[in-house]
Amino acid sequence: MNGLTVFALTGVGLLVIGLWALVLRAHLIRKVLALNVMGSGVFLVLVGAGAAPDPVPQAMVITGIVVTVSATALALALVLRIDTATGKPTLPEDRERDLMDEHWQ
Amino acid sequence: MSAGLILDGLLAVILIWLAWAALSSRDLFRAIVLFIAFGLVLSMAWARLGAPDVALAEAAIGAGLTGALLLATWGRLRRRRSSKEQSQARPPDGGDNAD
Amino acid sequence: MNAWLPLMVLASSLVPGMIIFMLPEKAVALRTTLNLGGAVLKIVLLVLMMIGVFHGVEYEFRLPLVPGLDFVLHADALSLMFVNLSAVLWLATTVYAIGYLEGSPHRSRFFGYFSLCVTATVGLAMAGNLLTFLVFYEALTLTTYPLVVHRGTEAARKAGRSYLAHTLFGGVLLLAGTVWLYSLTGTLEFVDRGFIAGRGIDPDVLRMIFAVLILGVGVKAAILPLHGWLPQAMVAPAPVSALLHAVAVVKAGAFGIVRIVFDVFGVEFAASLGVTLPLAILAAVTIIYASTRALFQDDLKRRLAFSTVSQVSYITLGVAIAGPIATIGGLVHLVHQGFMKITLFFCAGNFAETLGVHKVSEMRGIGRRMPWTMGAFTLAAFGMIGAPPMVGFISKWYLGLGALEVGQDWAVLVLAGSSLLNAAYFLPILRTAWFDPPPESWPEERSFGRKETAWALLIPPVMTVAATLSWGLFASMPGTPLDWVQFIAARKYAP
Amino acid sequence: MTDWLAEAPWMLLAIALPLLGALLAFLRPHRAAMIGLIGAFMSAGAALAVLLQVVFGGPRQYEVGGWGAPLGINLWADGLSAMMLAMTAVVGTAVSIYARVYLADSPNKVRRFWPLWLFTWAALNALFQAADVFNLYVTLELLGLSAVALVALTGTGPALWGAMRYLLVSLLGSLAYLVGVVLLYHLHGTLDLTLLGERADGGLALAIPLGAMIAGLLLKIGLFPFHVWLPPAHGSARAPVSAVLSGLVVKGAFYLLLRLWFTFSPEGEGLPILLGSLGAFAVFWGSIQALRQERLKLLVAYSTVAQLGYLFIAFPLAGMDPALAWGGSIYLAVSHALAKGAMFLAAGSIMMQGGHDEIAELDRVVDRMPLSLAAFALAGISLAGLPPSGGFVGKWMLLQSAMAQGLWPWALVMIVGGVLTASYVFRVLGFAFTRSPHAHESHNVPHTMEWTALLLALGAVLLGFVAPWALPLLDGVLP
Amino acid sequence: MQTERDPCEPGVVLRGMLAVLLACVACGLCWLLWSAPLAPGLGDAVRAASAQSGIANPVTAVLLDFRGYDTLLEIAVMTSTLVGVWALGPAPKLHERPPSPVLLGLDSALIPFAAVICGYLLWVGATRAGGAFQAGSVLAATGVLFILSGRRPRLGLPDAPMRWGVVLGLATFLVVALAVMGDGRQFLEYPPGSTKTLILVIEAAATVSIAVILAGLFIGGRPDREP
Repeated sequence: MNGLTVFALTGVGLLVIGLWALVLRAHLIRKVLALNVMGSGVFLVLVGAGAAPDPVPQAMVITGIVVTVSATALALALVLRIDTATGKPTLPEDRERDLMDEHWQ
Repeated sequence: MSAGLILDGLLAVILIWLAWAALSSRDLFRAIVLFIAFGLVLSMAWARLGAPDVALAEAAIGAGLTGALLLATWGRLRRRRSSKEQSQARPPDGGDNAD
Repeated sequence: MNAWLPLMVLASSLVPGMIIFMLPEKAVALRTTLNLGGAVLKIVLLVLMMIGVFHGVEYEFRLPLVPGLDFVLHADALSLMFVNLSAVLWLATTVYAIGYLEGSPHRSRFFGYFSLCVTATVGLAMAGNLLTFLVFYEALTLTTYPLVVHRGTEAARKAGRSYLAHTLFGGVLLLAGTVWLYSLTGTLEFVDRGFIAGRGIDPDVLRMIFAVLILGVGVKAAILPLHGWLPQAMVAPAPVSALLHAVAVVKAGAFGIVRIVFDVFGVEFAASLGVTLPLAILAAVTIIYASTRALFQDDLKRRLAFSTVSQVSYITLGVAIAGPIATIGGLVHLVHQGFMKITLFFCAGNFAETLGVHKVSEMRGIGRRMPWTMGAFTLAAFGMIGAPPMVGFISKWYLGLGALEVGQDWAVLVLAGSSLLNAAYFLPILRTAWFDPPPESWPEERSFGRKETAWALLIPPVMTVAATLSWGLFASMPGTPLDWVQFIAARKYAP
Repeated sequence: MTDWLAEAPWMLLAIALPLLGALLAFLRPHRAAMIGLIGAFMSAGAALAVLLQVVFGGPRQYEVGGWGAPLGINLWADGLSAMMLAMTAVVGTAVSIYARVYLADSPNKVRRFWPLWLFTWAALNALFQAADVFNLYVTLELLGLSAVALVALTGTGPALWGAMRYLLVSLLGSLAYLVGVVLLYHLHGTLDLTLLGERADGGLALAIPLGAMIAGLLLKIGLFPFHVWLPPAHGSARAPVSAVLSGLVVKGAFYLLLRLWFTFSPEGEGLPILLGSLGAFAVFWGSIQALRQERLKLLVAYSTVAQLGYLFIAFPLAGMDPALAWGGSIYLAVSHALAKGAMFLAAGSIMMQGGHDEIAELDRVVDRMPLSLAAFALAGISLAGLPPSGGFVGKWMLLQSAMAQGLWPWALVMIVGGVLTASYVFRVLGFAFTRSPHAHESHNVPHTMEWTALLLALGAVLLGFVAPWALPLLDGVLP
Repeated sequence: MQTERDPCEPGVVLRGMLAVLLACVACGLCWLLWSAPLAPGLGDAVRAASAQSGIANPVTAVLLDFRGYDTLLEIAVMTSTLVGVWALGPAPKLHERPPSPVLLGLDSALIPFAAVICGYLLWVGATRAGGAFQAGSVLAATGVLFILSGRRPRLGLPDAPMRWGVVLGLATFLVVALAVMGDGRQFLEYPPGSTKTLILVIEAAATVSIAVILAGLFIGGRPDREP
């Protein structure tokens, strides 16, 4: 039985894209987006690889989605505070980098 | 080559494209909107995978709430830019609740 | 009871130390009582223990520590010798320190660490295996560090750093050697004539282990080239120098060498490995080198420090010559040198405290100002030189005989040469102290009425030097260190 | 009555009680400190009860919901879990008592701290007892998110940066771990660790999922070269928080790594040597960085990087006598938890007293707060592996197993690392004993804080004497 | 981003290494999924068990019965996140100015969608034992959109009720889970027969909490009128 279905493949692709962006983007919101994309990728592999619909992975994915949104909320709140305290929504090492946001042009 | 498979392939391509576009667009707002769209398409993918519950959760939480959070943060960041008090002037340790 | 007595010996200084830490600076009386009480109690316990050992009682305390290894406190003849030395000198030094530090700040801290330091020394003396020895060896390093940096000056911090750099390096070597040995033998218990012989371990490995272990303890014994910390540590208060140099640290190192040679390797086996001769030569070099360095020190304490470096190596030499008689000489010097050198440091402290005299060049005519102190100094100095009938002579006599006995005649030359050097750096002091006219005014003089100095400062050196004198005169009597040492040495060689 | 006590479901209570405590503390902000302290004591009690159950009754399994694996979720408490629970209980109690006083002057922080701290504690207890890989993922997330929030509590810019980086790393780590979980489920159709251990057989089919999980956990542990996030986060947090992070939270990830390793016992020489070398690098790099730090808390944080490195030296040594190497590593982890906790608490007191933590400006702190300095020194002794401390026992076992196998490089790493540790600890002590030219403000510090740190440090030293009783706990666990 | 980049942008080397790493990851995963034989999974077991436990929707059965413990911890995650967000400081002011047309546009685009989801959920709830997360999140989503669209200019959240709302879900879950213990039943082991009711109770509470928590997360800080 072959687990490499279309959606599993997509999931792997999303994982890769997300990781790429997570490392290379400077703007923290973009890093958060990247993590979300990665998460979706993993979930796709989880549900997509199985042949017959299996409730256990589905439940796991729902749990995962909820955990991800919580993490995202915390991250975004942190981004706001960082911007307030330090003036830029980035980590210290990225402060000089191109934030890819028209408000920083 | 069934219609279902074609639909799956289409969804897959759209997903990859949306993800890439969202993560590499120069305009943050556009990136966020693309991400929301990504979430919605993803929920269709869940439906295709016979997981309606996941599809619902994805649409409501993954796309809806995450999108709202992102947009709100984006809006607040932007409002801080436009507002006159220059937050850059503040020292890096004037924490919000540094007591 | 037999298991708890060693523990009580430890506690007799540990518990007072702990309490003293908690005492406020003001509580002088209580602190003094605790100090002296603990010191006296320890001696009483030791007397009990010696009687027991004479009647063949086994005193041993065991506690499993690491898988397969115990924490062992054991009282055998050798350890009792060292314990007694430390206990008695601790009492003397405590009395002295009480007088010396009168009115100076942070005394609670000082006496607290002081007691811990003695606890470590005693534990090290009673260690029943190499692991326990290691434990107390490191504990000694840690407890003496605060004493070295006690003054809190920049110089003190530097001295403390160099002291740590040396001793921790030694500790690490000791640890490595110990683990290595354990991974080969599976035991670390001290036994007469060693536990290594006849296990069929590759002799080259054993030689390496021996080197590592000896270097590890050699740091504290201030063997060349690891002696650098000792002169620097002179910044510490005089009682500390006295204790460090006479007993605690350097003697711990020397004692460690004794343990390793006799009770880990076994002296004959070590000799058969051919590791003792290099050790003897190293000791000889140290003796000559340090004596020469001492010649050129004008700072009294530094001169004494270098003299310590050379004198301690007598012990190593006696051990490394690997003959019964030389062993007697080395071991007995452990005691003799302790008493003599502590006297010298007490006296040096008195000069500094009473007259502000720190340099040899300032000591002109000091003998007339402080006859008792200087008298004690003189006797101790003669002992160091090895002039009969002082105890130093006995040590050197046995060392020489022992060297001849095993045909190591060169050692006799070393002894003679070092005696000359000793004379060369002590006699000028005596001459200028007794025969030169005193200056109009001393650097910073404190008046003690008609006494030459405070009783607490005067009595300890007089007592210690009196002890050495008596042992010198009645060397052959039972109960002297010599007598005890002969009893020990007999058991370290195959009958 | 006693039977009821002995048979009570302590495993569950160790998880449920801190959760309830957190909820109550959140619900009643004004009483947060009192509620939190009570909750802390109850959690500690439950954890110690589990320890007793395991000591006297052997390993225990608990089927949540009564379904049992593979359908349901199992809890599993063996010697290792019990040891970790007890460690958390001891450090957690000390931290709670300390924080009660430390935060007293900033009510704003008190309300935030207690719920988050109890959530963290619940996550740790759940993690140490979970026997289901996905459940472990959820506990990891709970642990990571509440820990991040605790770091952000400081509120200053650097702290927020530290928290953000920590959050990103922690999420990435969890995702990598989740990838492993997904693959394992698809390959073996179960999530239960025991079943997976039975079904999984070597080869790439095991290597890839396990690799993903291990990589994620290494990120969370902060092993060199993934340590970049650790010092800023641990260094900028409040003292009790730093103690929790350095002492306990990283240990959670390390425990999970060990658990996976013991369950799947991957064959092959490469990975252990790789992990060991990373550990060795961590020891050197962390120690050298610690030596170069100007600020006390950063020094302690870098020392965490170094000490975590030691734990990994067990991997290449476990070949001949596994019990010796693993025992040493675990014992080292436990004593590090106590020692590092004490060290951060002491550093916090010193910081509060002088209003700064410049090492060169400690200015005879030994006169002003001997207890805290004693705590720092004792903790340092344990970290440096000087006898007779818990750290000594751990390093002795590792050293012995290295030398017994003639693996000299590892022995050398440990010896040199010990020297480096001692030198940065004593660098601090040296400055603490000497006078600095500048004048400093001086606030007085509640004795409770000083004593808590001191007792914790004493615990780290006394661990050196209980090894013969503690190590047998691991008998059934180690491969 | 193909414009000329300034020196502090990650260089080609880093990108290259990252690309190689990612390629390896992708190949590894794909190879494994392609080659390794997949295990059947737990689907059948779940259906069998959920039939007798009387919950039609297997996913709900897994979420709240078989793996209820996961869900419990997951709600704990949400709660702790909210506590964490509140710990960061007071909520940023919402809408000092009339909302941006963007938000209004998005809002008008999404509200019907949310309505659709709601309806679908209700319909689902009739046939199966509906999903707490979906319901709760949709509730929250609509609330959020309401806030977003700026039709309520100043949003002053009462603190105490909100705290209760936050705690309710996890508290109920814990209490039920602990309450069912006794006469030999385990934590979360529902007494036979009462499974459905208990799950409904938990779900109801969870829905409220999830809605409140998600809305709170959206607000992004603790309420201004906090005691």
